[in-house]
Amino acid sequence: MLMARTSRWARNGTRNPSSEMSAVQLALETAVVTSRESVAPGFWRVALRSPRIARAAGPAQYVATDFPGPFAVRLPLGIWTVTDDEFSLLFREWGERTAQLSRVMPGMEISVIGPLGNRFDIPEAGTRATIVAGGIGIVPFWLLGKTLIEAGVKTRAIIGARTKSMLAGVDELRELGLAMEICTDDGSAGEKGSVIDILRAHGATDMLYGCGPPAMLRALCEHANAAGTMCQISMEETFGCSMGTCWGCVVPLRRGSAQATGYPKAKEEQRAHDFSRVCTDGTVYSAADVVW
Amino acid sequence: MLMARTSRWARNGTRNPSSEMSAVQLALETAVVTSRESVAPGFWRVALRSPRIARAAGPAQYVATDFPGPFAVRLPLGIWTVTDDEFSLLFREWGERTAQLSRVMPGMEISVIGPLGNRFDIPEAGTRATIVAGGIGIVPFWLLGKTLIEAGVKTRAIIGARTKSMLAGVDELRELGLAMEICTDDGSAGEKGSVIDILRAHGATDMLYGCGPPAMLRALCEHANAAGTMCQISMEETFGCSMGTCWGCVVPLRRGSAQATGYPKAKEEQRAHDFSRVCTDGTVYSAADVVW
Amino acid sequence: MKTVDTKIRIGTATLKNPVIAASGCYNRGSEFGRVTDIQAYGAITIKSVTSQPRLGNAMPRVMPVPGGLLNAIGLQGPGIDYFLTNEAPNLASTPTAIIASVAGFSVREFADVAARMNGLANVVAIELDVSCPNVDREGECFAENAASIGAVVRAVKAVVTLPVIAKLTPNVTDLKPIACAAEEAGADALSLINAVRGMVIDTARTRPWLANGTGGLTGPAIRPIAVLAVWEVARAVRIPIIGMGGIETGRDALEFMFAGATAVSIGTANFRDPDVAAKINSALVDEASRRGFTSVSALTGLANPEFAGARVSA
Amino acid sequence: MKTVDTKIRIGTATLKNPVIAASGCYNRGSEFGRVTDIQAYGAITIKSVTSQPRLGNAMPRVMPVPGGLLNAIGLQGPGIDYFLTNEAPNLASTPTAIIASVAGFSVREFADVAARMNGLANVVAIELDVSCPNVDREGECFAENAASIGAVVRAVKAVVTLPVIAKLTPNVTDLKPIACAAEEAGADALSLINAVRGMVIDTARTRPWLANGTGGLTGPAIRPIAVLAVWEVARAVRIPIIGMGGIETGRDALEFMFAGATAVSIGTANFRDPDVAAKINSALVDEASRRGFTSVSALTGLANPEFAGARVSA
Ligand SMILES: Cc1cc2nc3c(=O)[nH]c(=O)nc-3n(C[C@H](O)[C@H](O)[C@H](O)COP(=O)(O)OP(=O)(O)OC[C@H]3O[C@@H](n4cnc5c(N)ncnc54)[C@H](O)[C@@H]3O)c2cc1C
Ligand SMILES: Cc1cc2nc3c(=O)[nH]c(=O)nc-3n(C[C@H](O)[C@H](O)[C@H](O)COP(=O)(O)OP(=O)(O)OC[C@H]3O[C@@H](n4cnc5c(N)ncnc54)[C@H](O)[C@@H]3O)c2cc1C
Ligand SMILES: Cc1cc2nc3c(=O)[nH]c(=O)nc-3n(C[C@H](O)[C@H](O)[C@H](O)COP(=O)(O)O)c2cc1C
Ligand SMILES: Cc1cc2nc3c(=O)[nH]c(=O)nc-3n(C[C@H](O)[C@H](O)[C@H](O)COP(=O)(O)O)c2cc1C
Ligand code: FES
Ligand code: FES
Repeated sequence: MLMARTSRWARNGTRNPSSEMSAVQLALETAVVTSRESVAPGFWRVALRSPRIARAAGPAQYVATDFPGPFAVRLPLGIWTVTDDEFSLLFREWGERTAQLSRVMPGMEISVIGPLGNRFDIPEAGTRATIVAGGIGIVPFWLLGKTLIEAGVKTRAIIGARTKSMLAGVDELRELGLAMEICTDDGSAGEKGSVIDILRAHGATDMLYGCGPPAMLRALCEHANAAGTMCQISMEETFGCSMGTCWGCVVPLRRGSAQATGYPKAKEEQRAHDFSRVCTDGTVYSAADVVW
Repeated sequence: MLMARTSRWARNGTRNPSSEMSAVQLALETAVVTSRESVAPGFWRVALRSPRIARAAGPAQYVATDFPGPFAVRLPLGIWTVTDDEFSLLFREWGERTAQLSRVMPGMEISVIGPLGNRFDIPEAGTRATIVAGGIGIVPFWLLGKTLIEAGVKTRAIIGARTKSMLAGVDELRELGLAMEICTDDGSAGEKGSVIDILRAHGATDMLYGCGPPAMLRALCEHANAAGTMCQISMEETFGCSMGTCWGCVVPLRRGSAQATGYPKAKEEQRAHDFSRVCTDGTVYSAADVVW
Repeated sequence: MKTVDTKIRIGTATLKNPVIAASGCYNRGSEFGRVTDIQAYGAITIKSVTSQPRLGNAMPRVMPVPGGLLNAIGLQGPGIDYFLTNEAPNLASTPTAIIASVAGFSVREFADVAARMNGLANVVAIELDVSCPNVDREGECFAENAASIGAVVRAVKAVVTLPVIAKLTPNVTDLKPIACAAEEAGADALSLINAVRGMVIDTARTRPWLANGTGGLTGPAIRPIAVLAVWEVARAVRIPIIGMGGIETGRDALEFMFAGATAVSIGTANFRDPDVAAKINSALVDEASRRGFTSVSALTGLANPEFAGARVSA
Repeated sequence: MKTVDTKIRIGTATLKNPVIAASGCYNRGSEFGRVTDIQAYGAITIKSVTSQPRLGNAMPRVMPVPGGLLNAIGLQGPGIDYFLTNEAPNLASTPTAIIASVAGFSVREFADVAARMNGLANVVAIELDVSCPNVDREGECFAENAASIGAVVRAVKAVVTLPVIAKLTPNVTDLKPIACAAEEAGADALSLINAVRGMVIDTARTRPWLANGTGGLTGPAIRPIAVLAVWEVARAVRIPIIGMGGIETGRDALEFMFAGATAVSIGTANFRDPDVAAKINSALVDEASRRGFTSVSALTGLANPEFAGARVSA
């Protein structure tokens, strides 16, 4: 059962998004804000009405948002929860654009393109899966958690943050019925330590899913690769176009990775790695492919 | 009675704002939006809570507003109505900043500096005054109308616009109990014709107040100067600083006008006129001083 | 209402309308087709192609700044060999014309790559990216010097039959002599402007934000700089100008047309509004018909009394 | 927590803190006192003074653009005679130091006006506006040419005792030789950058929006251009740099300090947030103390490995 899944991946690599995505509905539309609330200091949850995106969205997909402000490019944000006709965003107030978005009010409209990017793969029922989230890296895991539970995958989640007040989204995740372990760097909530500490302490799993800061993802991939555990991570970079045209968001993958099919086909001797566009070829990569 | 007033003006010119204003409260504060409504297609009324500004505001004064957006300078907008602790703005969606401001929602905050600029002078009780407003030039006349009525001045207003749908603010002005005549360029509301046509058709007045597009103001001043009628107009220019520092907003006044006391003291032979800063020395000028 | 002819001419090439996708912002042309009709563009300029494959710069390569984007991609690309074999064939089916952008580090490289672009199906013109501010070159870049730009244009003109467009950088004291040098060397048109050199410092890590250090500023922030470049150069040359730099709306495009541009290119604005080309085209047609013109090219140079060029409708 | 010394030095002058009001944005210093405490500024640079009275340009003179302001005031001002009689006496009571900005159209005019500024009460330095892009001069402006900027600085240094600051324009191909020429001629500091040349076309009236045609772009739109200018020049000269161009926040100011600026000037941002100076000062102090520094000047050049200057605290 696990083998079957493994071999499918071995065959396809992480699913090629270009072919798959063009089949999927990709919407460019104006969505009405239906709610906006602060879920933790500096963390916001904004819900938008968009049946097309809500229904098409898969785990780890994101939307490219646009709203008035001194901005020349769209702001990419992960899809947090979905209902039949709405989806929500969960974001931290990072800089100008997220600060501006945190000021929306119900009734306002923002422009969205989505769902963008590829998705986490879903293993067969009965598989044991472990979600590992750091900070705002929790975002892809509501939809993944829901999908895994519905698929009969035995799922638990390790959720970490720097401190208690930065544990945004945990309550909503818990409502899914997910088995969860919480940790914080300072011990102010859950265990004291990193998600990787907890992961190491606990027993085996068949499948790891990760999202969070680069250092955490790197540690997770090294752990998974050393243990020979399947692992997919959702990566982040600063985006320009969010559409695969500008080559602003690339990450290095090992040579020949299926997700680096685009540029560059540099001469063999020139490339220690291939570049992959996180916005379009990702954001989900196999731990085995990523070059740190 | 009229003479007394005239001689006061002859002595002081339009009141010098620099000395007067510094005595008055000038607030730089964050004000909460209490209401926002569309009063005509493309015309908006936004009310803000600010007891300091509401109480200090006089006729023709304005606020310099700031809110998030791709803007480097404040947006000047006239003060429309006031209550004890709120004032409202009435504005047209002109360009980027007014479009952005039209999207505020109650509960949002914007930064305001005000009340800025000088004020219309108020004559003694019994004087006959005529207000002449073109388009969005109606804005200073709620507060002026109210002040004149309270001062016992016999006031009527001639309000013009290009077409019926652009007659924003008329209803609220009418509630003051002001005698009003309406005209539109296309005759879609009130009389067909310009405010100057109506003004010419009607009889004498002791005092004229004007605000509106430059061509209208010029015709008004020429009419007033020819008839020897006292006339004050509130002028507009594109502002940079709104505070009198950048010299971006100047209008030419006849040489030696009291309101052009600032720069330039150019050599006599060099100046056909003096420049006055609309933002600080104005916005109110005597028809006799303005050079067209 | 008279119908308005939207066609314009760049040398011997005719574009169905004057709105062009800018190089580096539309890759090879297909991606934005997922959310918009790319046929709205009169032409798509492909990301500049170099002789050799290039991995480009390290990350980060982009950073949003007020009213713009700072980028240092570093001409990542597969090189002309791979391009001709694997990518050029797809251009034939792109539902609008293609302008092939060529970048290089020597006069000869420009000529070689341009010659191999000449004659590709659907490619109607060749644009020379002599101004990319991102690539670390020894000494000044071609576009900073009238003599070197002349040399590049002459070398390319000698080996191609397609119209040649020289794309200039605003990062110079005076654009006019450089533009004139390109014209004298035989350029059929000019593209103005490429990105403006800039830098963001990462105050948390105390180093330049972009791995490359410097980057190119694009988007609305540079629009007044670009409009002025077009306005000044339009007084100095007679060849058509493709204006670009921060165009987001029909009114922005009109600023460039009125300043003296025959066509406009849209780069960064696609990243915010993928439907931008259709909107601009209809704004240009509206303006022309409002003025009773029978062609959009009649809008060119209207705000520039010393406009030196011709109003080149097709 | 150690207290942080905010003082910095510009030549022989000591400023109580490194945040300066930029010329042309604070008039003679008093207006913003109506809404904020102008003592927050380490110094206020007055609007440039010329030899003769000037009416300035016709209207319109300003136009808001994305992330910035385009202006062409045209150096409106009363001339040095009137200034000395009627305005300079008030400067003595300004509650912070004054930097006297001087603009001119010949080497001699610069020297004459600067000499008469020297020694005025409260004036601690003289800034030479050799870069104003708005004034219609025959041929290039001083700041576009290393030889002419050298001549101006030398002539002024010969007749004044106060520190002399040369203010440069970014509208050149390469700032470094120009900055070096100013340094060699004896400039005590450099101000970078003045406004960037630009234009807006009024699409309704089909003519440039500003009566002057061209204008100077300021505000956040030009910040990356300004940061790069400081970063590059800080590698070429040893004299202190006053960085400016689009600074609105403490983080923006830090970008300039890290790039190599000893002080920062704030122009357009006052028009949006009159309290900007106090906010920036406290951000600089916070950053210095977070890093365990005893002076804000220790922040200078931290992101610029080839920073050539000295960290000049008082
Ligand atoms: C596919 C994808 C999905 C994402 N999903 C989410 C999500 O669901 N939730 C979420 O919270 N985030 C998410 N992010 C991250 C978010 O898009 C970025 O953090 C984004 O840059 C925030 O935009 P901003 O304009 O608010 O901040 P930016 O202005 O882009 O700044 C980014 C960060 O850099 C800092 N910064 C800016 N300028 C400087 C400087 N000069 N020096 C030092 N620091 C500086 C800012 O303070 C901020 O922390 C996602 C990103 C991607 C690519
Ligand atoms: C003291 C004062 C008080 C005021 N009070 C009021 C008031 O009470 N109500 C009110 O409605 N207005 C008022 N105004 C006018 C208002 O401040 C201006 O119209 C302001 O410029 C609008 O800002 P904006 O950003 O919306 O438009 P801006 O971007 O400033 O544009 C101004 C106008 O120019 C047009 N425009 C912009 N760029 C171009 C271009 N390239 N070509 C052609 N046209 C262009 C815009 O469409 C718009 O019509 C007042 C002005 C002053 C000085
Ligand atoms: C991410 C990015 C990559 C670019 N790459 C190229 C390039 O390869 N060749 C080129 O000639 N111009 C390139 N440009 C410049 C654009 O073609 C255009 O000249 C510039 O962005 C100004 O237009 P805009 O403000 O509409 O983006 C690039 C611009 C961006 C934003
Ligand atoms: C309205 C205005 C007037 C200016 N006048 C002058 C001037 O007279 N002399 C001068 O040296 N700089 C002048 N400047 C340039 C500023 O001092 C400063 O260099 C520039 O605005 C960049 O900084 P900022 O982006 O913070 O405004 C002026 C700027 C503005 C906006
Ligand atoms: S953000 Fe442009 S290619 Fe990914
Ligand atoms: S707007 Fe700056 S002086 Fe009036």
